[in-house]
Amino acid sequence: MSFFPVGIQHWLLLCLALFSFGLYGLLTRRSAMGLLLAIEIMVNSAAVLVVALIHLLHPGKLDGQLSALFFIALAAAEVVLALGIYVPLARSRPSGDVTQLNDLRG
Amino acid sequence: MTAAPEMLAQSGRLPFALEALWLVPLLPLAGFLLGGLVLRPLKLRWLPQVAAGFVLASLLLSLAAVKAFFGLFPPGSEHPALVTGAIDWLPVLPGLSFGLGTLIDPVSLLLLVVVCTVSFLVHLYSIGYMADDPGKARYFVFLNLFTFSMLGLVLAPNLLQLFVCWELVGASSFLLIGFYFDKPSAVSASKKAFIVTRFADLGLLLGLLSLAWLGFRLLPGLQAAGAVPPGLEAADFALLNHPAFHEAVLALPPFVGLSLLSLPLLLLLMGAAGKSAMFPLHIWLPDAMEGPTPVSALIHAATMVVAGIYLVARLFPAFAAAVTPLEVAAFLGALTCLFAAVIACSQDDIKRVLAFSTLSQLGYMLLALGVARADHALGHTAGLFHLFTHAFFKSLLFLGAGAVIHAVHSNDIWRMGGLRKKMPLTHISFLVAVLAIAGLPPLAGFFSKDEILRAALEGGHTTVYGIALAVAALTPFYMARIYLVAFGGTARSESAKQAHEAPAIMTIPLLLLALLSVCAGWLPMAEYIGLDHGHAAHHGIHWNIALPATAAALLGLALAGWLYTGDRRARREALASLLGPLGGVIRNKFYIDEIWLFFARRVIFRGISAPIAWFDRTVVDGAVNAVGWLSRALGASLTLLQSGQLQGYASWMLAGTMALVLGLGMLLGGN
Amino acid sequence: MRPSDPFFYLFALLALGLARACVCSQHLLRATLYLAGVLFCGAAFYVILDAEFLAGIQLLVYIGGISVLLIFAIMLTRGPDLLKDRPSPLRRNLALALSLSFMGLCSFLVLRTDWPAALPAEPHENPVRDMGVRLLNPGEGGLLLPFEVISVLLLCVAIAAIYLARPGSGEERPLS
Amino acid sequence: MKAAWITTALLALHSLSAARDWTQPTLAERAAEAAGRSPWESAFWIGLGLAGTLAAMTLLGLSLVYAERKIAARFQCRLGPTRVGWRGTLQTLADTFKLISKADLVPRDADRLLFFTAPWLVVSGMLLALVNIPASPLLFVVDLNIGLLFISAVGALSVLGILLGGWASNNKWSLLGSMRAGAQIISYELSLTLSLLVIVLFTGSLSLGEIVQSQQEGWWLWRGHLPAMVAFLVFVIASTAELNRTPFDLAEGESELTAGFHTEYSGLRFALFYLAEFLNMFIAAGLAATLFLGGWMPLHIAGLQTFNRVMDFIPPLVWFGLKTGGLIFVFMWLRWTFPRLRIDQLLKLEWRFLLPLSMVNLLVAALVLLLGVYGKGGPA
Repeated sequence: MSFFPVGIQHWLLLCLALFSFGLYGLLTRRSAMGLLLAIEIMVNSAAVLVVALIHLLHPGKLDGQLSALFFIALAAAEVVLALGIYVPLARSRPSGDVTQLNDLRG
Repeated sequence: MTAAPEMLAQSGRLPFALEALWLVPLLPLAGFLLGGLVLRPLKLRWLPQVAAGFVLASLLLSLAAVKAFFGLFPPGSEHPALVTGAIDWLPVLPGLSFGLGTLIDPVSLLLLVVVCTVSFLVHLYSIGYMADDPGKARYFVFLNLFTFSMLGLVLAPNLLQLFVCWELVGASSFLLIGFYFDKPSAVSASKKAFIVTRFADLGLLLGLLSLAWLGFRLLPGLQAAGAVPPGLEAADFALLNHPAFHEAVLALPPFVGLSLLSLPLLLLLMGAAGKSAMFPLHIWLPDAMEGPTPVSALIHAATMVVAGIYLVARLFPAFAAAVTPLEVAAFLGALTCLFAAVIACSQDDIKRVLAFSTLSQLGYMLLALGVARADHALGHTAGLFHLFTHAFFKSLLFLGAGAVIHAVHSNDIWRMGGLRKKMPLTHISFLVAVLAIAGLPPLAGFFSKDEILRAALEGGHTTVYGIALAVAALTPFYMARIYLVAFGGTARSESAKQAHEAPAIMTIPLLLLALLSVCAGWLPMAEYIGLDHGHAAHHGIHWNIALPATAAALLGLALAGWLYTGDRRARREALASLLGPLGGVIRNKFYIDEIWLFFARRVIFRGISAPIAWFDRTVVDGAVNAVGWLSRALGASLTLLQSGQLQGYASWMLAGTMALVLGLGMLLGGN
Repeated sequence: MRPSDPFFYLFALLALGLARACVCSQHLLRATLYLAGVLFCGAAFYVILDAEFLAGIQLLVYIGGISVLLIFAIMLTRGPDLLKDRPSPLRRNLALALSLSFMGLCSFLVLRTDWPAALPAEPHENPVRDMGVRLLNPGEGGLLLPFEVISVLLLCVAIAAIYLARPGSGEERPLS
Repeated sequence: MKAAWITTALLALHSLSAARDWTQPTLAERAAEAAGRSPWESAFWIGLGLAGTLAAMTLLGLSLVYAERKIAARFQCRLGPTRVGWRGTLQTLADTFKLISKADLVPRDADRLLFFTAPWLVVSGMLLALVNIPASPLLFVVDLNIGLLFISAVGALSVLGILLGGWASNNKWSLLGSMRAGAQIISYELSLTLSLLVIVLFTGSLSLGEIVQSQQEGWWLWRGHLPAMVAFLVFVIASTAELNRTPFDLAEGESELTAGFHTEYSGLRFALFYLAEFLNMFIAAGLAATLFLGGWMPLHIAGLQTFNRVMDFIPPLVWFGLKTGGLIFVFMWLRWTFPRLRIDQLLKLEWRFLLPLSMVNLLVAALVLLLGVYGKGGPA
């Protein structure tokens, strides 16, 4: 695999790397907001991946862009809901630390 | 059964009253739902009137149906059985389904009229009787439920609908017997009635299942041979009563010495005996008198208890084809009728006397059915005729007793007396009923009893005839006894002295019933119900039957007059000493209750139930508990995984996904 | 080499650097800024992939909407202890191992797959218009149903968010 | 290279000429076209675009600040700046030098990274928007096919900048100011976008070049009937709010919050915020002119042939300048005339009035489009 021209594998690796960074953030962050940021990176990388794959495998086909549109809408919905949960949670708890939120421990 | 009525039914050109007969049971159901779900929660005071109104609508509709039916098929001619309003209710298998609908034939119409009339009059009477009761609303709601169930039972075109309504009737009877649920005796009486009838219903269920099974297996063959009309279902009465079906069943090899037709019918008879309180399953009926008196009049005299008789009458062609069950029925009927009449002579509780009298009369009816045969079906007509007339005078007796109890606040006839003057209307109607049940001409009881005796004699059942004649003497005796003690003489208690006539809402039903008790016997019943028209067509008084019967009745009356007019304590004690220990046995109702109790305690509880319970508690529960313990232990060890840490879960999920990918790759890929 | 290829590497490096900064920064607000940078790079990727409309939407929704919302939320709820979000070394190493192995596994799969050649291009005179037509087309290949579903979802989310964040839903009764 | 210079001079002249030729390529297109021939020419066109934009930015900043001061003064029966330059025209330039030479203060506990980034974020957002505004067929840097969407999108960068700047200042007035500004901008963004959508609906395109060309037959303000007029009104109100200008200037109400989110800023960074504010106003006015008033199209009235010919002689750049200037004057007029709203009134106005209005308006516009009743009569 060479640097040029940029092909499917380059895009896939880029998105994978971004996703893995998000994953790392998801696993390390203690604050709920930080988690949300990491998740946003992951969702975004997935959306880019879909667009890139469709674009490179079938140029001009709009399905990739359309699904990315839905991704974006879903991500927006998810963030709004997450914040809707997070804001009252942060008000009722001393901190937004997710490691302290273990009420569901068995 | 000719093709014409079926075509009539299919073309939908039947009169409205017959087409819409399904409304008859559904109206009380509507009353039940409306009352129970709307009016009672809202505490509306006119609930009883509404309940009675629904039943009145049913009554009018069923009278219209009778008129329409006999307008189409005049009395004396062939009477087909129509089924209207049929819907497919329970499709079990291809070829096995059960429908709902209304069966219209003379027998069901007779029961329809009886149930609606008595139910309506009881509703009316109850408005006065229950006026001050706090549970009035509940009472009327249950009463409507009962009426619905009974009408559904009567109109059932197949065994399954009959069974469902049969159980509903039992349930509403249970509810009404236990109406005064703060009274321990009422509660235990309701439980007793329910358990005993349930026990008998087991027989009914088994009979139903075996008949339906036979029907299911034989129906395709019969239909292929063109022996039965198309469109029949496995449990339809039209099939079960069809001669081709009987032939096919009787062709099967017998089981334990009984034909495959007799066996299920005997089981059905067991159910019928339970519901109609035949010996030895009669023990619940006297106790059921714990319910309000109008309930006793409606359920435990006129309608529900005749369900057993109705069942036998409904399946009479099948019974007649099998013969053995009819012999059993005749024996059972004769035994019960004599046995109950004897006990009735010794009881002091007015309602109990009436209850045993009911038993005795039910036995009479069963006896009548039992002596009938396919070629000599007079007993069938006679039994139903007696059912018809008995419904009126027995409910009249109960309602009259209710009025008396209402006035005196006691059931004991020895605390009454002298009510003749204080309650004139009640007295007149009660007297009419006593004479009617005694079988004096020209009252209703005379004609129906006459028919029964004739059926027994002409059928060649001399023993049965003898017993019936004896009972014909006993019945007037104990009825006159309670009449004389309660109404004659002088008041024997404070409350009896202050007794006064019941309000008009209660006396009007009494008078109406009295009228019916007089007139009901004048119907040429054979022309309406008779199965063999050539034989029983001549209606009238048969002197060879009527004279001995009337003589027996007069004898009973005279004996009662001799013993109970004025102060006749000495004569009674002399008679008691003459009877010796037998008197005690009779007084204690032949110890049947005690025998049952012994049987239940010693045999069932100790011998069967206790080991089963032990097995259940140790082995079955132990296994279940072990499973529970195991899964709890497993769960407890697994909860360690559930840390409540979001990221912990995420890590596990990720690791799991990767393991899956790797595993699948190794499994599938290889290259 | 296509003219867009250098831009790919430029923005890829930028995006990775910003993503790393975003997940490692101890400072949440800065992390949000970095996130906005990553998302901006995402928009650039879309432009490189001939999806200008998507790039615009990305900017509008992610940077104009989501980032601003996140910043608001952080500002509204800043707890003193979490301004510095410093995970323990164990946690860091574990996460690193997991995400690295994930990345390794997936990269391995990506590299050993024979990716098919591109199919002939479908020309579009006006891709935005075509997308709009696809979105509102109930017939074959149309996405009207998902579009409606996502509209309803967004409506539900809006209502839910208002309900959850309503004054009095969090303060008076703690969630525990 | 020489040829390029000559072309530039000709172009400058040409842009002032009266030719109505909208087949002229934009600067970006010229660059792309030249890329095949010689990279240098391409680089020249790109450089020209960048330099032109920056120059325009500076020039606009200077002149708009001057205009604001003069107009404010006139509204308040004063003279405004008079000393520096002719009638005080160079006053802003002098002020700029003063600002640049001032001490650059950073609060002690400020988040320095965010503090330094914020103004640049705001200005870069403005810059990105500015290149999309078609000032004349020739002075049009880039005609994106998602132009309108792009302008709304990069507007978000300035919100981000304002929020971060307010927060990074570590000052409660700044924080409050930035929160207010953020809330306000996000809220009004909704009705602003919805009013833009009306024109998108009519044109069927997001490209600003196409939008201008579509108004050959008549300005959308007239051709779009009632929905376009309502949209125009909503656009003006909402962009006033977006600009944080009176009567919606709660975010920097000096009597309440000192100076809002840029209280702690000084020197060059303050100048950037200040510049961005005026640029933003220009962009809003330019956008309104482009969308509703025909952009650089001359004013035509149907049937008056002679009048139309005369109008054609006025160069497109002048038309654009006149329309934009008029709208800018309206913004300034509003600012110095109306009192400030309360925060609840502000939010109520948006959520209870403007937003439903614009939603209904969009539906009405769709109806108008479906019935095909637009496009008749009015000035063209």
